[in-house]
Amino acid sequence: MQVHKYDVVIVGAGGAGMRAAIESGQRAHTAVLTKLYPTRSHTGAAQGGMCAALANVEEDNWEWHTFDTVKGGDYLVDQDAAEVMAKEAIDAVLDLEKMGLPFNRTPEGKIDQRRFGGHTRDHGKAAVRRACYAADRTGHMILQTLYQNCVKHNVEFYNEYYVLDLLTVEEEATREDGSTYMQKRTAGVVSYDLANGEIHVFQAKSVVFATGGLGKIFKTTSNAHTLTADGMALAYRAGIPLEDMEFVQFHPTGLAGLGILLSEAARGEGAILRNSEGERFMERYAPTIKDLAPRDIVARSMANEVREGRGAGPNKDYVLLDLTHLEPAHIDAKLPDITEFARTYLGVEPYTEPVPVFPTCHYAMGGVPTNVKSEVLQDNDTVVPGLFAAGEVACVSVHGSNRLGTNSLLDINVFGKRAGLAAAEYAATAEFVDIPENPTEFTENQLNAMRASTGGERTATLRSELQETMDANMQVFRSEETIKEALAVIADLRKRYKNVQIQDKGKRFNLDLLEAVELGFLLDMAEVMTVAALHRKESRGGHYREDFPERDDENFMLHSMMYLDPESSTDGTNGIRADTKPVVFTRYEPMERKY
Amino acid sequence: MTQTKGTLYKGSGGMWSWVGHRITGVGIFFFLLVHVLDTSLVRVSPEAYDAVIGAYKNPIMIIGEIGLVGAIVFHAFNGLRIILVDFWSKGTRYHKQMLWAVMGLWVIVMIGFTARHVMLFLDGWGGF
Amino acid sequence: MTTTDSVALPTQGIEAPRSKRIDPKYLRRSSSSSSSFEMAGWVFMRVSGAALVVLIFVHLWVNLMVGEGIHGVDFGFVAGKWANPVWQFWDLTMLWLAMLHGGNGMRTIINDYAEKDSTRVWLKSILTLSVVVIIVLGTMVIFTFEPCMVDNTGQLLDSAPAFCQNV
Amino acid sequence: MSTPTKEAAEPASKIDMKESGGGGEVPSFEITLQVRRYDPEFSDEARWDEWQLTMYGTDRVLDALHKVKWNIDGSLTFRRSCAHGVCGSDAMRINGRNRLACKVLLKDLDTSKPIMVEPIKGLPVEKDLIVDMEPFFQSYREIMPFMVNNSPAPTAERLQSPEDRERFDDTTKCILCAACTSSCPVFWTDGQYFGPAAIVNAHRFIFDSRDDAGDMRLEVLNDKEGVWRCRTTFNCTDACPRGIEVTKAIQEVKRAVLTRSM
Repeated sequence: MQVHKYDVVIVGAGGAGMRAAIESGQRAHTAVLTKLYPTRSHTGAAQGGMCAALANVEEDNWEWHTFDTVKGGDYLVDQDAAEVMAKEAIDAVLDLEKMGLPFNRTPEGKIDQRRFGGHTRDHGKAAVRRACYAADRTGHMILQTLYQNCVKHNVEFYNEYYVLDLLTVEEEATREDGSTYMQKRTAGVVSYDLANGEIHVFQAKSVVFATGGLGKIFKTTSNAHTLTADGMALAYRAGIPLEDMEFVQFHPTGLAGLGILLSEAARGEGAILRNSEGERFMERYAPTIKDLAPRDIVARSMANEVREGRGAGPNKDYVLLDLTHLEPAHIDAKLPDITEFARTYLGVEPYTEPVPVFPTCHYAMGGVPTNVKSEVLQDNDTVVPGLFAAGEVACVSVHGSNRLGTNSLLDINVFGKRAGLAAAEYAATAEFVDIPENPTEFTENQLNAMRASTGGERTATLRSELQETMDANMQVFRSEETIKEALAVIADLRKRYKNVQIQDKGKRFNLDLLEAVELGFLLDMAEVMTVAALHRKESRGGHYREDFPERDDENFMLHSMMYLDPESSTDGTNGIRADTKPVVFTRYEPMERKY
Repeated sequence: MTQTKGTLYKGSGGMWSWVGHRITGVGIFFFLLVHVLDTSLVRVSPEAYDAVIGAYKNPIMIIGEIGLVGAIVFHAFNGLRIILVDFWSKGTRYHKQMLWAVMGLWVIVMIGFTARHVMLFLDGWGGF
Repeated sequence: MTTTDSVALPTQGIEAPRSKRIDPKYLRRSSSSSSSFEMAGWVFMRVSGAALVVLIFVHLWVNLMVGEGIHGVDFGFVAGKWANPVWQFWDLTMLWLAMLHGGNGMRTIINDYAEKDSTRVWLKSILTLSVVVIIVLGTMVIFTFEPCMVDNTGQLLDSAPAFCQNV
Repeated sequence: MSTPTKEAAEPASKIDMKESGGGGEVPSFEITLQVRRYDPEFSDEARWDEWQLTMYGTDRVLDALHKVKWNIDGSLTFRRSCAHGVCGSDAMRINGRNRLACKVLLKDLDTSKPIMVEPIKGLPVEKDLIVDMEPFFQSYREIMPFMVNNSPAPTAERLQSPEDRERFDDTTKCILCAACTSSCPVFWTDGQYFGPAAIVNAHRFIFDSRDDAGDMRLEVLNDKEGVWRCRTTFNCTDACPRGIEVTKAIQEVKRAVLTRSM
């Protein structure tokens, strides 16, 4: 066992992790642990843009951006956080520009902006040009630019180091009102060096989780194979609650059957959705902004068209994204990558043919609860000193029940920066927490058990059964019946998971072993997500219950908080305790969400 | 690690033209060494020079000469193509077309050269 | 988990192993040569190459394609050519450019394929030596060449080219 | 105002759909997959393993590898992440050429012959298709792949005309997959050459009007192992999964070094 000592350890080298590393690396002794190489993270797949009210091409202000974010999230957004994000968006974009990011430009040389779903002028009057972009590879450019700046600032990377445990201790602490409680503190993390199978302990004053999302819970997903809910599961296992896990965003335009993402920028640039009859059906669902309605609405509309028999294709199981009325030169200039995806993967020529698309699992709105300083909360308001989270793994909550397009790239930059600064600041004054006795015991036992298992179950089989059931039962339409069906399958899979047997018995690059570990994370998070979905008997944003099709502000204008608690059970599932947390309102009263 | 049984990299024409350029270059270089040495024999004696040059005039060497000229012509034309790739702003975009041009010119020049060379050789041969 | 005595720790961690651990084969041998020798070599290859195309094509044309071709090449032919200073200069330029062009080409090949420093040094020494020898030899031959050789009685040799009669 | 070429006229709310072709039953077919395996933990010898698989029309080489790993031999080891050609994890040699496994459709290959998959050349093989990427990233780091601007930062953005932005657009596409560098015959020889990817990333900054360190990068690349080792074989351009004109970028850097020293 090797032990490393750092002021700040950042877990994950995607957008949020590297944005944090740039800040923290200049102020404190920082290490970045990543299970991949730094530029392999899924931030790079984001295409369309990053919204900020720069008002470079049209009148705009951050207050409108805040409103759109709150409304887009179906009022489950914590409005103080949304204000922080919309206000700091402007600096976040300018920071990136100064770091070298090659944004597209206006003729005057300013950063160009384009339209994006749900972003409007003056509280919903019309679509507004707010998304700053670099062709349709904005995420790629952000990821590269952030890595470039990490190189510039000599940030220490531990590449292909997989964090498998979060080390915490509990101490008795006193609240302001004199009551006592058990406060968690971070001691560090345990990681696994993929190259040789060695276990390393990283003792750190501050730990920043920036591990990304959980898309691989579903079969049809735009997410990378590596997005297996690692950070959420590690935090959850360490006794930290998870917030709003029932809210998953399904992006409307995934390539049919494959899930590969075609950016919303396509619709921002004028592409339209049509059903098998050639009808622009979004005119019926969102008369004002049509195809640029928020993602949950568009995705549900698409699924509804298919359900009502107006799907295209031989199996009538997708709709069509029509770009044929756009100039090929315009498509090439603004959307080069996505047209290539359509050609490469479906053999469809977007200049002349409509592209088959269907909703694909895209983003987890929920995650590890944090406050606006990116500090992780162990309940509704108690901070875990030294533990921070940013990006998709975290739930601030700026996305509420449905994230607006471009707000994820914004989230990682605004809250990644905040997390890096806060982590460094905390490390400057805090003392190291002694790491617990036998810090690697849990990890080693887990890995050794897996290596030794002869149970005969295959990781891939269990995973695909999980993904099938989640696609079938937990996608854009949910009901008590389907959710319970999913829960039953998950419970069975969790039993079978104990018998997972791996074939690779080696130490070097044992990805077979890692996939088995990841499946454990996926199963845990699928269960939490499903229980949370069952518990929320209303429809809001990305969570649509056919048995409760209306939003119910009276009973459910609350964040859900799911705790790992062996003593409890929720709706028949043991080991999970469901709680709630109030939503923060500042100035926007909930209204009906119409577009 | 043993490097057994890896496959050959399937490069494009650009790679094979480079391979050809290298091989012809090395060949020409070694011929050049010999050629300067044999020419230097003019300083020894006319007889010595003529004796050695005589070796260039037999049928086997004629094939060698065609090979040598073939190498030189390829190296020359491909070298000009490389110069265009290096200095012409559109050179990289048309490198494949230019490679075809090199091959075409090479064939034409070699047909002409071979015909003339063999004819002259046979003429001279007949005179002996 | 509970708090216990900390594990003994090294003072400030261990170096990040995989960002600094590089197979020695890949460590840059020349830190920074800072001179523009490679660039000069690169430019020279292009300039000399273009010149050599002309020089050698004409050389081949004159030697092999006109008159009797290969059969016409003998001592007299060479002597006749070198009596003209233009051809002397022509062949001299060709010799220098071709040897330097070829020598530099061989040097890049050695750089590419000889991985051991000692092998490189050996091969490059041999290469330099042969290039120098050939250039010096060739130059001396061209400049000291006496086409109209006479025997010790002062008679022109039989092999002397025809134009010697007029001198 | 930056209106895109022209504001597209409001599209019709209903159009006649051509019976969109394609689709239908996704055809299945048999392939033979051969992978060059190597695991020094168990054997110093590399070997070729072969599997017969039934695959479908939209499957890529990565899907075939996954099928083996997930259903047949879990020890088959390769890197992958996004699976649609933007993360750069899965560069490998497919039928002798560097490609991203997630971008090569099986139906586009000659399936009558075995599909041969090997690790990329020129970097130390760690296990199966995984190579040590550190030397590659080391070269990348040495060319200062980050913007240096010494003038005081304005409060808003630094201005850059669309033309100046376009100047280096091609090389911003790089995903650091190493397909180009490991396709370069010069890089295979002794691993000293900076390689195409490092030069591409230098190009991205050298030609960025906002950057002030172009001179220093040109100095680095004027090195013995720099641009002059490029022999314009175009393997890099052919290998680039992002369609970057790699050789062109290298040539532009060469010319920039030349111009600078004149």
